[in-house]
Amino acid sequence: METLLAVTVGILIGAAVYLMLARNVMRFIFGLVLISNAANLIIFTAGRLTPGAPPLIPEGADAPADVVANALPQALVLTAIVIGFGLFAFALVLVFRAYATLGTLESDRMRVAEPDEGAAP
Amino acid sequence: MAGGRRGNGLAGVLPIAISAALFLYFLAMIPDVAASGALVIHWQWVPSLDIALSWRLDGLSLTFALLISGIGTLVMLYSNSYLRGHPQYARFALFLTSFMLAMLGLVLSDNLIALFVFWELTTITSYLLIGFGHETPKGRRSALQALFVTGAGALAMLAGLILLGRAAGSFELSDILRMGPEIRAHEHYTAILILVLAGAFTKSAQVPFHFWLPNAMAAPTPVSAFLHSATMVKAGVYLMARLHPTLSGTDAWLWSLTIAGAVTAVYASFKALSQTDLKQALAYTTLMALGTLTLFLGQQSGYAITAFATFLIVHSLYKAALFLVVGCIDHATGTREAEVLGGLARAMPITAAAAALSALSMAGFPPFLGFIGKELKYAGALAVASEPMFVAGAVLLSNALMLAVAGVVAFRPFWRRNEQPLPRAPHEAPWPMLAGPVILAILGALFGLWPDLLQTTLVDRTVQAVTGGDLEAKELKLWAGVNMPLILSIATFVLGLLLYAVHRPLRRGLQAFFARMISLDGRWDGFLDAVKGLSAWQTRTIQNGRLQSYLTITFAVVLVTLGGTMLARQVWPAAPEVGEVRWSHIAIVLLIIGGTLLAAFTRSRITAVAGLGVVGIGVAMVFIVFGAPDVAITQLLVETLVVVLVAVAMLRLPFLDRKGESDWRPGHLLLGTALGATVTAILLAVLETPLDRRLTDFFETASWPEAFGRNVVNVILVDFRALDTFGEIAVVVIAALAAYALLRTTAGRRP
Amino acid sequence: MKTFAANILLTVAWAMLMGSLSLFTLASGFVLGFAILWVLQPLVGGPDSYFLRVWYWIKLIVMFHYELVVSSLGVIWDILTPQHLSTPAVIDVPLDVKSDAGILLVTNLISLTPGTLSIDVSPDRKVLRVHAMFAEDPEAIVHQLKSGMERWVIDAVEDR
Amino acid sequence: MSWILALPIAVPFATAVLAFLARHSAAGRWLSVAGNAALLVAAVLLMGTVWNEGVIAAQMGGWPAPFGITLVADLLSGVMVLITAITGLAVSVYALGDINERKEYLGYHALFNVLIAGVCGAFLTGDLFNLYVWFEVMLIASFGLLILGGKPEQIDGGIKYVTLNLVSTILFLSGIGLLYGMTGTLNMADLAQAVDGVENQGLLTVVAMTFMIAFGVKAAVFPLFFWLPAAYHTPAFSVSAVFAGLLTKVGVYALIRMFTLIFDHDTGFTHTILLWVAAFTMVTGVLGAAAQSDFRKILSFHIVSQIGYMILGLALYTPMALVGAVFYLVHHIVVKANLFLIAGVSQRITGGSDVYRIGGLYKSAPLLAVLFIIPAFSLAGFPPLSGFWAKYIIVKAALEAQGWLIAGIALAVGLMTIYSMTKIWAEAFWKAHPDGRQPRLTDMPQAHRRPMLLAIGGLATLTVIIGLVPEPFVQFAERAAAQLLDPAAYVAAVLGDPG
Amino acid sequence: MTGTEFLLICVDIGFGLVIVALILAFWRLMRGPSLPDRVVALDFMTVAVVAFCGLASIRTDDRAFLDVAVVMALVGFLATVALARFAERRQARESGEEEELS
Amino acid sequence: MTEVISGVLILIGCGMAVIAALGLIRLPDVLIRMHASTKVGTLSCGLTMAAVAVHFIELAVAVRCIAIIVFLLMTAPIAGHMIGRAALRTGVPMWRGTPRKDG
Amino acid sequence: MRSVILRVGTRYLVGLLLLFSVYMLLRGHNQPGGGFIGGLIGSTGFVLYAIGCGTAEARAALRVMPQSIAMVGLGIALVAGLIAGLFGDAFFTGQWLFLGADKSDPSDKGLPLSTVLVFDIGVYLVVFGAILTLVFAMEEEI
Ligand code: NA
Ligand code: NA
Repeated sequence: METLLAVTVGILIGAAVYLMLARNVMRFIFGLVLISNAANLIIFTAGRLTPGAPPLIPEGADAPADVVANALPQALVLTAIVIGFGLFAFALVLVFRAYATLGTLESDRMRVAEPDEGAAP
Repeated sequence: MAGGRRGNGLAGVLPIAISAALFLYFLAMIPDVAASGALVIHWQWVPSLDIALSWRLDGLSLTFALLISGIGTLVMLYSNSYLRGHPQYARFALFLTSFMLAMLGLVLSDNLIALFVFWELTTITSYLLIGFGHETPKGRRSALQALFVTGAGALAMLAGLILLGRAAGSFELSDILRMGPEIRAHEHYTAILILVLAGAFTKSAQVPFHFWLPNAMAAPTPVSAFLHSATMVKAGVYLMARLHPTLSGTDAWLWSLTIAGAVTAVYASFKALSQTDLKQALAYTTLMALGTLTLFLGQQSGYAITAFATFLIVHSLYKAALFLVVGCIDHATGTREAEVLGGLARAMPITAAAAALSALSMAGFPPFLGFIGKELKYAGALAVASEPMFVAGAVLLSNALMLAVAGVVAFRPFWRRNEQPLPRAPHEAPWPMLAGPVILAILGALFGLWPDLLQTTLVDRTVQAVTGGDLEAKELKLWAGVNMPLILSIATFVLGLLLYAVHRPLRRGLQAFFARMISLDGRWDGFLDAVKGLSAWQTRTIQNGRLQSYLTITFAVVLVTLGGTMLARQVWPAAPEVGEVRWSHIAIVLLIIGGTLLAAFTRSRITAVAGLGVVGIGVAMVFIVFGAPDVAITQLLVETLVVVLVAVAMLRLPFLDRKGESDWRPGHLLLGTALGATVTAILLAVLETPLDRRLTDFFETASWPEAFGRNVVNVILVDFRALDTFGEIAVVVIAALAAYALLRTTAGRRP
Repeated sequence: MKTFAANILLTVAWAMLMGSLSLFTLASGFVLGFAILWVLQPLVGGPDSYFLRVWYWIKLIVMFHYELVVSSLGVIWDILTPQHLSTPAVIDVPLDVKSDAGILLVTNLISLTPGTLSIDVSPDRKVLRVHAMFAEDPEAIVHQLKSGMERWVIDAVEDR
Repeated sequence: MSWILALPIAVPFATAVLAFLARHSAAGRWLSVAGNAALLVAAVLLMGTVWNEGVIAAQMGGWPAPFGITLVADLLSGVMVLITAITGLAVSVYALGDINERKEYLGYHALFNVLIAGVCGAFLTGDLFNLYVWFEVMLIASFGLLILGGKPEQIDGGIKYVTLNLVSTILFLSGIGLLYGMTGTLNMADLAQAVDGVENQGLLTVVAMTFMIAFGVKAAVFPLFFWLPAAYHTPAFSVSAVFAGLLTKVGVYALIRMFTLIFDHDTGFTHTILLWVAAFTMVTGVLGAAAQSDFRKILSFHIVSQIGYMILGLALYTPMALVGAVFYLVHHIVVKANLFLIAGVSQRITGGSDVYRIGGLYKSAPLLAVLFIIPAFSLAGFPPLSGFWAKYIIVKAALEAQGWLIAGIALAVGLMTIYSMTKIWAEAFWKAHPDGRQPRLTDMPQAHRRPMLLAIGGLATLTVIIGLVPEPFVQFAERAAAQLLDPAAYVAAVLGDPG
Repeated sequence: MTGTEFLLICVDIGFGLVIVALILAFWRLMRGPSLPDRVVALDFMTVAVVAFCGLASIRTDDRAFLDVAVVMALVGFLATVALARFAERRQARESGEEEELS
Repeated sequence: MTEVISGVLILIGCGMAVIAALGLIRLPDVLIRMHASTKVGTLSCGLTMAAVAVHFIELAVAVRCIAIIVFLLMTAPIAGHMIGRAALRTGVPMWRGTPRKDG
Repeated sequence: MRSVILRVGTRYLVGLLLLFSVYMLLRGHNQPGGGFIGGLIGSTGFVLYAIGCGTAEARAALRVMPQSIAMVGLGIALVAGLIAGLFGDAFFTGQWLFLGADKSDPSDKGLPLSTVLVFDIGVYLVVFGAILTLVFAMEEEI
């Protein structure tokens, strides 16, 4: 399964890169969601996979009885998901606002900060 | 420029007082130096870098110090009248005084790096002084040119000084000057020499780095008198003289200095004669002098070095005087044009007298110091080890031209018949402006008559310093008998007077000639344009304002770097071990991949969002299957919010593609695929290594007994790694604030 | 009164969620429920009495499940058979039920029974628009809904 | 002891919370100033402790390393925190005159102080994932500050800034995942030891490269710097000053930390790449500046160029070179932040930012001219200002390492820096204003002028002090570099002495 | 065959069926053709995941996954509502001029 | 015994999920498909939850299962109503001319 | 435009979601849940409210500006970390108080009150406030 997930990560990244390179920045946002998932899966997979058993300590025990899933990557992924959401939300609002302000979502027509010297303003 | 009613107040007086006090101090040091040879004081500055404020007062530095502070005093005095009531006089005085102090620091430093510090300070202050006429484009251009050319040399020199210090094991001149043989044998000697000379030649305006100096005449005349005759331009000469004991004596040294000096001297002399602006003419004669001094420093003979020492003083005296005289003329008449000026002797008798004395010294007539200097020059030239006739010829030619220029600059404006009306009726300058030229001119005569005065106080010790004590100074005397130098002197007079007689047609010819020659000054603008062009091209190419291009480069860098490193370090995952795979797992993975591809290739926004939702659900299922309920819950909630937010945002956003356009980009797909494959390979390779689980083991065992929580993930979040979580919620808060601010700033919104 | 009832309900729900009926959970549940209801104050309507309607509720629940299972089979049959049997139509049903809870229950229950799907309620709350899968006779469906599902709901929740 | 390390993070956060809750009144901005002053006190205490006691570490939550999160300060961290506090205080004072009430209402002070907190956190943390978190804190706060005002160029610049930085963030996160997968630990001191036990050292190099790129984007090195010149000229001046001073330096800091402490196993490969990166960064940055005419665009490209010097210090990887890198970091933060602050005053009184369309400052605002020329010439590397020593040490290190070409490039870039600085000087200061305006400092209301000039003057004074009395700073940098090259003390402080 | 074995087989079959259902729904999601079609498909998928979670909790004998199911049941609907509203309002805005490209 | 009951419930529930999904594929227009997904989907989910409750026989689990079912019963129709309304208002093509009233 | 059904349904769902969110918050230390999850669920309640009944009503029900809630949450989390200083412990060291614990029985810890819980409450408020800040602002744009 780890192999499968590694391949999945690759596909997620490939698609994300393809999306992020699009002219329309909305596609960048879509790519961002995909690549964040890929990064989370990298961490999760790198912590190795344990089917089943969540890292919970049963009542009456001091530690998990059997082998349970690696808790640390889970905590990291959880943190990364929330941070990723914050970043995503800002990026989305930025794109939204960019359309309201610049009138386009196509990045090659966003030339206010770095005007094209050849073109008329 | 002048004419203000107000005086300059403290800003006018203080610089005079400072420089006079310094001059007197150095004067008082003459006996000590004469007695001991060199005084060295050591102050700590940056011991970690072997940089000290250590001072060295020997003949060479004392000569320079006296010239700097002495001429400085007179120039300060002069300036106070010349720029009387100027609104920016305080700044001017500050810059000029700072310059003088920097120059003194330069010649007195015993530490190479400290010397460099002062060197650069003279660069900065002279930049500010040349840019005194900052509101004209020419003034700004000249200032930049001077700064850029000398700055470039200085940076090269810095490298040279660092290498020199490394080779010598010390930055102290006291040490370095004793290590000539070792340095000359060092593997980096050639590099050191080239780099140091780069600094010296640019600062001293040796051809082909000369073109900034005439332009620097944009500065007020007292500045020119001080910086561009007596002091700053001689910093390069000083450095060559200073390092003479260490670096000289090789063919490389000999030929680079001799050729540069000779070419500069001859070229500058012709150039001087071709000028009609008196100040420009003087500027080129300064070049000529610098060339001559360089030429002598190339040699090893006692004559050459004595000639250097003498001519250094001679030139400073008469050139400063003449600059100040030209300033008086300009001040009085409003013009510096040689063809306009004439008959000023009657209106400005004192100025005329000072000009005449200085011009005679410059022309090398006896009994002025200039004559002795010239004699020594010839003696020095003839003592040159190889090709003496070449050197002597160059000196002869430049001396004759100089004589003619002296006539043009200091004789004709005063004594020829006035042909054209002057912009203003001439009048004698006030005494503070006259003091300088007069005193300097008289000194020129005085030293000519009593050369011993100079010989014992300065020249001997200077020669000793320059030669490292190897050679004795030759005697300075007006009459040395009939010898080869005397014959050459006479030839100079004849040739010079001849040239003066035909100087006007000759000037026209020269002007025509130089007009056809490559003008480095003209090339300067071309150079700057080329720099601008290159940088503009680079900006268009790299920083082109196109996000797509930025991102493509960034991802390509990631691919090339990671892929390249894998190739370079032979990193490959072994054949992937499929292991125990359940088909339900495969199905989840297929779901994720399906959602991914859907999101990537659909042209419909809502389909893309749905695809993302599927990916989110699939990833959540991975978390469920592999025992991460907390993560799965969070993932699902976040995914939901993502969909909600996108659905809200898209109400106001346009379609992904314009009508009839497709977004098919095979190149980007290839890049993405390659990158994805690379990451997969790396991840597989990582998964082949064993995982150290000691952190997790600790968390599992400590979670309940020590942190009182049964959900290990949550305990990690709020206790073991609470700081992470704290930073994370800060991200969330700030993301919300930032987004809110973005939505609520009203500026720039389109209707 | 209705608010109080809702508060009690929330308290009990809380205690169940916490899995214990200690004094602390009840107290905390009450406080929490109070806080939530306070937040929702603008939304909670007029007085109502709950406790007299247990019978109607039970009836409603039983009848709903019966309807659910029976009519699901019709849909499943249509899915699994090769040809489509349905005769779909959008039908307007006049509404008698007035209260929020009533409308919600009616529309939800209609939606949950296969074959009918509540699509919209007119802004004046007088008309319910329903999509019916087997609507050869729209009048019959209107009648069936009004006398069945809506009747049960009105009995269960409305004051009359 | 542990609180000395925690305070530089806690104080700005507390400031942010309080200033935000007081955003409706003037109290917000004074809270921000007071908070930054308190941070400065904390930073001085920290610095003093590190100087006297060597590397110090504190286990957050009381959990021993490598299990919990460790905060750790060696001299480099200490000085970075100190300089952050100084910059923070200067900019918060400057903001009294620069930031309008609308921006304050929208949370300027909260964003700013959280940014400072993030920067301090990044400098102090000894945990790789925690470093990621602080990077994100900084990043998101910088996003907010960047777009505050909502002008079209801010939005446009923001798009590029955000997208490119997000890519780097993801790469960083992935790198952490991979490194964790190989070593099983996140504590940086622990990692320093764990990487030695990794069998596949080639793979370690590959993973190291992900960090190099991720931090390379943050540090704005060639060819990953696009986001910086695209955005840094757009926000409020206080904002761009703190960006210019601090943000890229965190990337440089992270590169230094990672490639001295953890990834020192293959310097022949990694540091050679860094060397080339440094060379191209210096050159492209300085050439980029030559093409610009906007005050802040020129300065922005110079950030890129100067980053090259710092990377060069790391790439040469000799004691002297690291001394240079540390010195350069400190010097550059002070100088570059100040130049952006000065650009703000210039814009206020000349009414423009394109240097060809403004002028007259030298004549009618001489105080500003003095205040400009100090950092400008320091940046250009003129002695005896701080930039000279920075450049000198780096060049010396390059020459000592026989890097003739790189030393030559470093010097040539210095020359081009002179060119750019004098362009600003000649156009904005010397030249008369094309509209005949006489831009005077008194054109600004006193309530704005005083704090703004106070901030600028304070930073300029610091530049001069570093320039004139470099010895303590050099000594300091030497000790800091020695710590970097021999991480034993760092590791011992974090993981505890074996005895 | 013991009851436990039977249950495990049933759970495994159940997993398979749910995933088949998910994939079928995904097919509808991909095909559309209308926006509401896709929303319906996504909505169904969230419900299927609730069932998946239930199966997971039986399979692993761990109640934790029920919490996932509860959350999913609660909020999955939110996404559907948002998307449905999007579908409806977008059309209102663009007055039926353009159908979403697909 | 409980195993058998819950096993059967699972089989029926998940089978219905597949049928509902098939309905999504097979049925002719969006409103008709919703009949399949909304209620058959809910029913299948409810059956699975019942299986869980039976399997654990535990109050806390049962409460959660009931909660899930109640949540679904509350939300699924509302979601269906939103989608159906959107489909109707945006004029999604209907199979075999489902009669429409404009309003 | 507004849907009567959604509006009515929302009134019942919001209460449930809020209740459930607090439940998830408080049990998080021992079972899946915690501040993030709780805050996310709580915010979805009000998001639904905003979608169903409009932002104005949702804001009115909330009474406080959501960004202030988030900031206060951050402050609470910070205080939870700082409290350790009063007891001479490092930043973010959990401080525990077991109400009614049975000293003789180590498994009976009574009712645990801790700075860790306070911290998690801060997390809850942050997530709750931040998401509502975002969603409300976005909703008001359309
Ligand atoms: Na190491
Ligand atoms: Na949790």
